[in-house]
Amino acid sequence: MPAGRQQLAIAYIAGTAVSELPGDLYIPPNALEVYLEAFEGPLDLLLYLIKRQNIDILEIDVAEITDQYMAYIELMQAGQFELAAEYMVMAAMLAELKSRILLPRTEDAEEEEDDPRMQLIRRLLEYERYKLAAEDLDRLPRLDRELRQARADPPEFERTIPEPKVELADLLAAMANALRQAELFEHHQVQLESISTEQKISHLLRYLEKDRFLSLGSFLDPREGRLGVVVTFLAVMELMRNAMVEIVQSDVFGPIHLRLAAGRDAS
Amino acid sequence: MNRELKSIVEALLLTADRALSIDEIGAVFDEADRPRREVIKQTLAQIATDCDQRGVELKEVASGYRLQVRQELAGWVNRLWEEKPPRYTRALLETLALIAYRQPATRGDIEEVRGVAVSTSIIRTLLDREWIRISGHRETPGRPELFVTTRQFLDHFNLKSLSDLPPLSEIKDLQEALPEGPVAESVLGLFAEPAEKTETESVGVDEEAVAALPRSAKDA
Amino acid sequence: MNRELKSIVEALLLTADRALSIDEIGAVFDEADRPRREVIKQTLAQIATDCDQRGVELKEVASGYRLQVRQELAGWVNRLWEEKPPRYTRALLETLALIAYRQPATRGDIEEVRGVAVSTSIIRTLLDREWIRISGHRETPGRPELFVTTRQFLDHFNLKSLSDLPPLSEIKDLQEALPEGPVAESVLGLFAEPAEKTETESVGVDEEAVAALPRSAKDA
Repeated sequence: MPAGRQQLAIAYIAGTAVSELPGDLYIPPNALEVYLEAFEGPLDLLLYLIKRQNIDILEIDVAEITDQYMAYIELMQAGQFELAAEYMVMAAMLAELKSRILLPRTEDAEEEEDDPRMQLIRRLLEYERYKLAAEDLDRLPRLDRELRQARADPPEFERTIPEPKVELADLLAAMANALRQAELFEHHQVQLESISTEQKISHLLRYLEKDRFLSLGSFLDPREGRLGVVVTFLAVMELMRNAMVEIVQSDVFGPIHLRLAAGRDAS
Repeated sequence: MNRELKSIVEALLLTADRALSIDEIGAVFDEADRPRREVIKQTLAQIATDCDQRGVELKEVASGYRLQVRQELAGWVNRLWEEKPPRYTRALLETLALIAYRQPATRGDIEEVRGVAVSTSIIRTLLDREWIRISGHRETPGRPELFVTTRQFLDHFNLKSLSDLPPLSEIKDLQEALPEGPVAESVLGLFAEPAEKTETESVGVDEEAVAALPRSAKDA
Repeated sequence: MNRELKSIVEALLLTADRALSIDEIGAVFDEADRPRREVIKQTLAQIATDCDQRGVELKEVASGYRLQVRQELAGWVNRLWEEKPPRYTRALLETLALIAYRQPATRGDIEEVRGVAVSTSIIRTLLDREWIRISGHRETPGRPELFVTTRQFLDHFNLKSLSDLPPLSEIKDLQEALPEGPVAESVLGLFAEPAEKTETESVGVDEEAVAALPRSAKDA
């Protein structure tokens, strides 16, 4: 047993004492997995955060929700839990939304229609509708659960239920279908392959140490698609937060350049 | 004859293992003897009445009529079966709900609302169960498959038609509902340390709390 | 209470796929509420009397009691099967096709392609029909069973040998020749409802997907 305060159990998870916290975490990683599995995606997580505060979706405070969402994402990432790409996309969207809200608003943006929260609220409401619909569906009585088809045995000696007929063409059509679906399946797997923020961070650091001053655009790989942009962005944010890089942008909407923070030169 | 017809129809319903339409019942008779549809309907009505005092009921679902054990007896009947009825994941039910209410729907349509990728195994499971089928392709790039629900889906969920589905909650009129005024308050750093967020540190999803959430969008 | 008991017993008899003994019926009840054997016997006698005017009768066989369609109605019941023979699900046909083309194949091999679990009942049906058999076990953890097709399979599909199965590249043409064709509609039963062609055009196979077919199937 290690000596010192590490020895103290901080929590008991499923009867096992947890004595060491992963970093600044208060949630043991295995609990995190359970936690994340409980959600059906970023919208579901957001909905939970909103409902937990007992506020109406229409009254969400984007800044507050964004912070909470980010906090969860961070906790999950710190737990070495590979987050589905969709959580990252939502993180980026929230960050963008929050920044738009914080920016001074122009005249025509005063109109409610341009309320930047609108799109998010709409998505949340729409998702909630179907989430509830799914619950309603699940409550319907269904065959083999609340309902059973009543059946009596056919008369004893006359039982001539024919075997189902199958033609070769049916079999081949089934084969074509199975393979076509398999193809889609594999395709989908590739799409889902995630780009981890951690990989991105080390990639960024490697290049910055070599070249010192690079535009953000030069890190983007078109092959990685939108997810690549999001992850790169998150990686930069993470590096900024840890004061490992500095960002230079000379004009509004001008190119963003990165360099290692002072005192962070190649060791 | 009438009593005999009733016996025949009852025997058919009890051996078919699925719901039978009036036409399917009629098809069992030679053309010369075939009872008119109204007569079959009357016979079915008579069977339904006979069932009043019994453990089974006659139910009309999408594919036709079936005799089924009354719902309130499910507890007793299920004890005969060791196998528990299958439970479906929320992901599967949400996907099914989206197809049911929005049909025809593509995978993309579903992903757009749910905010996550639809797993292939969910689609396959729904196809295998014959609750959904591919009705064609949308003529957009990629020609995605269009999914619709089937009659078997309605049968399984004890429904006669799609209009019997529980009503989908209305979307609030956002223009009216949105409060006016500034929306941004705190100027917290984007990636601020979750230091004081005691609330967010609680472990796990409180199932009960989630279940008890107000169904704010449901009140329409 | 008596009527309720009768309903429960009737429901049990109409859902069990076997004859039920008096003890089995009693076992459904909690010990405290369990009716005495004589009471269950009386209830069964009552059910038998009720059936007098109906299409079913209560039969006592060696292992217990069961409700059975009356002998004189056998002709009608058989007509029902003649009119609409039972059919196999698409999941079963795909499983069979995959075994035929990839044999010897394990359940895992099939699941890998289909993306969903292969149900035990499908394998059992195929084994019962003697279209597949177990040829051995793969020497991997768990030693999964290896399935191959049988002589009867070849006979049924009128094939001399497996090499008579058309190459996968030809399957594409078949699909195109039968857009929502009779195969899909009547046999696979995927299209239980008449397809609505509102947004839809063809149900053909995606060109690219087909081009990739042989690759994914042949490397087994």
